[in-house]
Amino acid sequence: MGFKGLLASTALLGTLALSGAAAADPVKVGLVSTLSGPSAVLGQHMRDGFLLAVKELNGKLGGQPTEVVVVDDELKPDIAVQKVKGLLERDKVDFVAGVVFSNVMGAVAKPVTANETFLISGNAGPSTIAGAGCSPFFFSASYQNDQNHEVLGKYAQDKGFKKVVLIAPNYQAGKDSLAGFKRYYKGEVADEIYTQLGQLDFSAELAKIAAAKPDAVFTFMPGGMGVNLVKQYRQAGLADTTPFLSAFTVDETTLPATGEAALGFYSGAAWAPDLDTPANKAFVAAFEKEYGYIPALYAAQGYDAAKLIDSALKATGGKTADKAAVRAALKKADFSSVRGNFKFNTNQFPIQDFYLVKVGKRPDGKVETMVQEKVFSNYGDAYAEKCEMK
Amino acid sequence: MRRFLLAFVLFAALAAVPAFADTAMLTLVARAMIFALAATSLGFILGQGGLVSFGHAATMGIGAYAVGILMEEGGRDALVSFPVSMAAAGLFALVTGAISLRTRGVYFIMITLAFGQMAFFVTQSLSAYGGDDGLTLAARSTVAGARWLKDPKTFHYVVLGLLALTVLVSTMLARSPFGRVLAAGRDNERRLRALGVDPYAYRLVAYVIAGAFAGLAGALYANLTEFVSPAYLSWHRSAEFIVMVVAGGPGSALGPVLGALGVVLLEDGLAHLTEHWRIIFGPLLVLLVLARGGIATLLGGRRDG
Amino acid sequence: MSATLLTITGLTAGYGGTPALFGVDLSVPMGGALALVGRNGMGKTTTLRALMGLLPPSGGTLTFDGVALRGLKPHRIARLGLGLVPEGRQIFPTLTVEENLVATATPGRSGLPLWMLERVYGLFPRLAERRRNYGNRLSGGEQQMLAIGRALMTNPRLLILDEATEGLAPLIRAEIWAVLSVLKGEGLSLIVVDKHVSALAGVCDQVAVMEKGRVVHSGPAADFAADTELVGRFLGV
Amino acid sequence: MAEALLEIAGLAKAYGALHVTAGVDLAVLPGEIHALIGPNGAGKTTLVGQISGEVMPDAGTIRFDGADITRLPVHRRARLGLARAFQITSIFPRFTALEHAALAVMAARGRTFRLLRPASSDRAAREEAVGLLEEVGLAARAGVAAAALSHGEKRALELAMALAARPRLMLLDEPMAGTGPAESAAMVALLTRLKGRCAILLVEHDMDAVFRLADRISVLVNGRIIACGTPDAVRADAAVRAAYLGDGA
Amino acid sequence: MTLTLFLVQMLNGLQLGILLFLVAAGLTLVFGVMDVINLAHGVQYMLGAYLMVTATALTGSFWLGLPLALAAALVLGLLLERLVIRQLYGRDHLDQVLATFGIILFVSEAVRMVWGSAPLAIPMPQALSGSVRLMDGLNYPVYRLVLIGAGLGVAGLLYVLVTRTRAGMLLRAGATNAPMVSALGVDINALFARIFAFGAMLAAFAGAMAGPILSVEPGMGDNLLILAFVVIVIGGIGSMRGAFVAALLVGLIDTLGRSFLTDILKLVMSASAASAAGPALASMSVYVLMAAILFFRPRGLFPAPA
Repeated sequence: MGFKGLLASTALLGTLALSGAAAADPVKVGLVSTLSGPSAVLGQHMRDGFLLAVKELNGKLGGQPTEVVVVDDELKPDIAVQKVKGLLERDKVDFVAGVVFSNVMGAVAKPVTANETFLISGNAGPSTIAGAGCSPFFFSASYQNDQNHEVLGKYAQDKGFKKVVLIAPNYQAGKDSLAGFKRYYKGEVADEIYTQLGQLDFSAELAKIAAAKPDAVFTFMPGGMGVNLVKQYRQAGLADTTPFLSAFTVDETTLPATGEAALGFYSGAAWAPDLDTPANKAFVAAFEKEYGYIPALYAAQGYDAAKLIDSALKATGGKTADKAAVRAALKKADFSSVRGNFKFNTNQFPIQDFYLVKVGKRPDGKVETMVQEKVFSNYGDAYAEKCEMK
Repeated sequence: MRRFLLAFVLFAALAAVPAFADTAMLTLVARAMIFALAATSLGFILGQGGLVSFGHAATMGIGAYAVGILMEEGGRDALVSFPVSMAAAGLFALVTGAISLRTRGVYFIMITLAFGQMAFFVTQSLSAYGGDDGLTLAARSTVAGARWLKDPKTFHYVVLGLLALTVLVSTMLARSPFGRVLAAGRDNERRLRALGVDPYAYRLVAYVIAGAFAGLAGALYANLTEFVSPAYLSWHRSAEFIVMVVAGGPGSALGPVLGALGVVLLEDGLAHLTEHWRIIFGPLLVLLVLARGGIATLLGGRRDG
Repeated sequence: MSATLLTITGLTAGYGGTPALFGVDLSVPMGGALALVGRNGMGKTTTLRALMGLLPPSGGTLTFDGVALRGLKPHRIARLGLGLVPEGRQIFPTLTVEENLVATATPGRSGLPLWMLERVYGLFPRLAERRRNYGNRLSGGEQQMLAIGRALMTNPRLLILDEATEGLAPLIRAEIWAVLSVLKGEGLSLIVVDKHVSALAGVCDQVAVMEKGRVVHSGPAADFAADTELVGRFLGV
Repeated sequence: MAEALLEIAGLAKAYGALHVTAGVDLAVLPGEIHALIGPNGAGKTTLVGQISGEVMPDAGTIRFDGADITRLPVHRRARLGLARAFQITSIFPRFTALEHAALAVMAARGRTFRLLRPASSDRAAREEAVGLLEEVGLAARAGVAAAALSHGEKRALELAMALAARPRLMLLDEPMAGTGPAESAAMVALLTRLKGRCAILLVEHDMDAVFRLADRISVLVNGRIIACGTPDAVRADAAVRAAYLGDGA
Repeated sequence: MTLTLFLVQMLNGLQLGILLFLVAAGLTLVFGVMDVINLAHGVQYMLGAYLMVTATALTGSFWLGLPLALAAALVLGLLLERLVIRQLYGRDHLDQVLATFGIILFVSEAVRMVWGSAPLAIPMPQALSGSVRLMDGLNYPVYRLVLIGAGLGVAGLLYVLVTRTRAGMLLRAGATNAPMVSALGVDINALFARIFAFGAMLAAFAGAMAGPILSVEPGMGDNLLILAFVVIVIGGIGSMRGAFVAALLVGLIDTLGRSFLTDILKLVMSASAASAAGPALASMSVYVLMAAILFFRPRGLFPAPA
């Protein structure tokens, strides 16, 4: 037996033993977010929003000392499952919160809810979980994926646009997005363009749009792709002729990069930094003070997710063992959401208001999305009736 | 002999893991072992045949999708789905290998990447099976109707057993006349041809075998995560496999195993230390190269030596 | 010929731990020409590689015009004024004839007449005819001329030729020997590795015979060439 | 020359303006040792490459045992009985001489497509390999790693590997290059012993060995055969003397 | 599908091809001449863009920022060569893959720590912010035309450099026989260091020039690196001419595939099937192209001379 071989083997065992060490007592929340790779900025907003709420509550949720274990899902579903299992088995968390992307949610929802641990979504709201796949342990502090797209579809329909071009990345969320738009828009769809995920340059697509001469363009182009599309749309001169309707494309994660190129572009959301509620004013001010940048949707939802957990634990007196009690308390949604109107539907997704927002300039010169008009009031999603929970 | 003892100690250590590990730890180790299985199959063609496949994740992903799609269509049993996974991945390797093996060196690396990317985009467009969002498995596969794989410890031992089998097969292949021809083609193809042997068929068979075992790794991985996703086929994953194999030392049967275990466990350990773990892990890889040779070369000789 | 240009004493070197040279002693006077002979595999090329720094010596001293060569990188050694015409010619195949000549050319500091393109073309008119041809499209003789011209363009004080006439047609061989005589006449020092003893004796003053990594005989080249018994012992079958 | 084993007609190969072989005609009779000599750069290496199949000719034909093999790949020619010995052996530097020979035997007998049985368990191949090593005088060195063999021993091992195919024609490319006088003599003795077992096309610089071994000699200069005949005839040929033996080397 | 649209799309393809060429040129220099597989070339592209962000912010000018960013990239390239790459000459390709993969991880993470993970922007230079009307409703930014021009300029410069200058001769000579070059008195290590740094600067130039039209974000070099490898492999490793032709080919195939493949498929299959298959096929068109080319020409379009 070589000495080095022995050394390697014991070192391996040592690693295993060390990382297998057990943990302590207080309320534990696992926060799953995307913190590396090109989309990390979304996860950063969500994490910062969540942690801000915990900080404002003096590090306590429901009056209990709280430990937040932040994990990076790397936007890889298998890595996410791995890390979530760590949260459940090793850290023995009472709640899992967060999750930016639907494909990650698709992978982690089952292990979390099957473990009878509450999963509070800070963003992703796939239709399966809103519908037939709903779970008593799943709560959404955000929205159902289709809703923001429906806002734009409704707006385009109301506004009387006769002909639109739709453009989205060629993946499930992109297809769902266009389907959501078309649920309310009944005019002519001149072209549906699917682009490659992660595409950098849209000149070819912009040329097609210009050739089609639509009344408006609707797009779902998250992250850096959206930044590129917005800038190039402006550069191609289309911004002056054709309204740009979008979801998850122009928001406070991308506006620092697009800057004034996005001025006048539309989006649909349940929240904007200038939304006029007392809770929101306080939140945005505190967030900007703490982190030095303007919060996006994801930050607001992360913030609300923490507040939701806080409200439920207050109701149970800080106890987490009685799952039925916690669930009942969560369902009440007894907290003041930065979004104002907020209550849970039967599928435990929110019923809330949705707005058309438009990129504008603040008095201090920074750009942000601003509420333009309310498109839906007390709006629930289309999948709730497929959910068998009552 | 020394290598045999090293293998014994390594597998004994892995066999002892369930005695003290929690489920999360078991999941981590199972993932490491499944990657080790895939890395071993890549290590075989890379070390023995000099064939650097940059599309290995695709064969593994196809194996995973075979399990996922079968389950969606009602085929739950591992006795059916695992062989189908291996066959599907092997078939993919056969078709793409037959074309790729016309090229050499970096051209081979890139053409295998091309086929890997094609498979990736195909899975991404499989709308019926979740497309880019991936496909959640209803449950883990049954074995002859029994729900063995559901238990993390049983699953651990199944993976461990299949990993041991893979290492054994790879070692036997390396020592067989077949393996020698493969290695001869790697070191001196001209001389081999003059002996009357065209290495093409040998390479293709090796490529298919490696693909089939990667498919097996994929089948296991689908069961571990109870989820399949196009991300399993991405070129990033293929690059990770190459890193594991090269870090561990492609020349020996245990090198890729050590490389995979080392990379997965180290990544996990560093990630617990800091969110910016890559800033440590990157230079470690550079140092590993500068310090010459992989872990296994430090520990013992090369397989064909 | 009093001053010594190159002195090698006790040179040892080897490949991968296997020694190939066991204490080689050589010297070339200023303006002198040394013939280095011996059978295949006796260490002639290895000696030249060690001299040029292409193979790090494991022991001994090498002094060129008062500068110790050991530990210097090949390009530093070459810049001191050592011009190599390597075994197998090693023409750059993707460069044209003219580019081969120009690419590594250095202006002369040797005190000897300056080598420029025109002068090389004057020496080897065949090269001028083929100046636009790529290196891998030349015949063996042309390649050999190019290799010599390329080394001359670095304006060396010592020209080292390793098997520069091997495998060439007799006429071309004769042309190369004639060129070497001219070069020597101009005061250029030479080390010539070759098998053609009588031709060597026409150009070189001294001879050193290598056997199994050592110099086993040295003396005036003409005397050696005339001694058939010696030639037979060291070079014959 | 109807009964020639190897028959080459009008073989040519050019790289750009450089005509390496320019219409080579050559015939090797069964069982003879046929030496091919010529100065470096005369085109010997290219010709050997063309015969073995590594270099495809621009024009001309190669017939082996009556069959046209001009376009056959290397391994197919090897299977027909055209074996080639290289200048340097060691497919695996750490494999022993015996293992090298055994691989050659297994390759020749088509027993290499065995996936899971250790190569060392093929008894028949092993015995045959031992016999081959005895034949070339390497029996005592069977267990030595190929990299540790002396230069001459490596050449002998090359011969053993070539013989494993039971060839009808062996292409020997400079077997004496870089060997000492004793090793040279041993190689000459070995080749003398092999005489008659198969035809040998011997490419060699060592004139002494060539004139001692060869039944016939062909002289290649500037891509053409300028003379072909018995050693005495070639020695007496004026053109050969002028072109090749000129300088009294 | 009008002729105008087709021509506009050709122009778009040309522009993508030019961008690819700028990245691939450095890669093929380093690979072809030094025989080093440098996976870190993609992060050098990214670094160029980030350096440009800082340089334009510091100087307040695109034109002052560009040379500053390029100089910084050059220095970082020299540093990287001295610290790591120099140790990799003559090593196994896989060692190079492993080490440069480590560099990718390090640089990407360092960039994220320094500049944050949010996408950033480089303001477009005022003088080039205009546009040309190419077809009804579509303006083509002058900047993109300048980018095409700059790329063609660099290609021309490289051509002259490689074929006409002594540095280019040494580069070609070093690619085939480095020891001989050094035995003729040229410091081959210094030559290699300069080539590497120059390659790094070319990549940085591509990143800096792409900044005003693309977002500057972590990981922006990953996919481009793979495409650049596709380009040099299609072109034939070490061939600058091959890299140029292949870059334009890849740019055109990719752009035309994205633009017209779905419409073409609609001619032969149902609209829904076409819109499902079209984008997927368009995404893989570049890879299909590479596989096809390597099938018929296993060493690329312009294989290096033997």
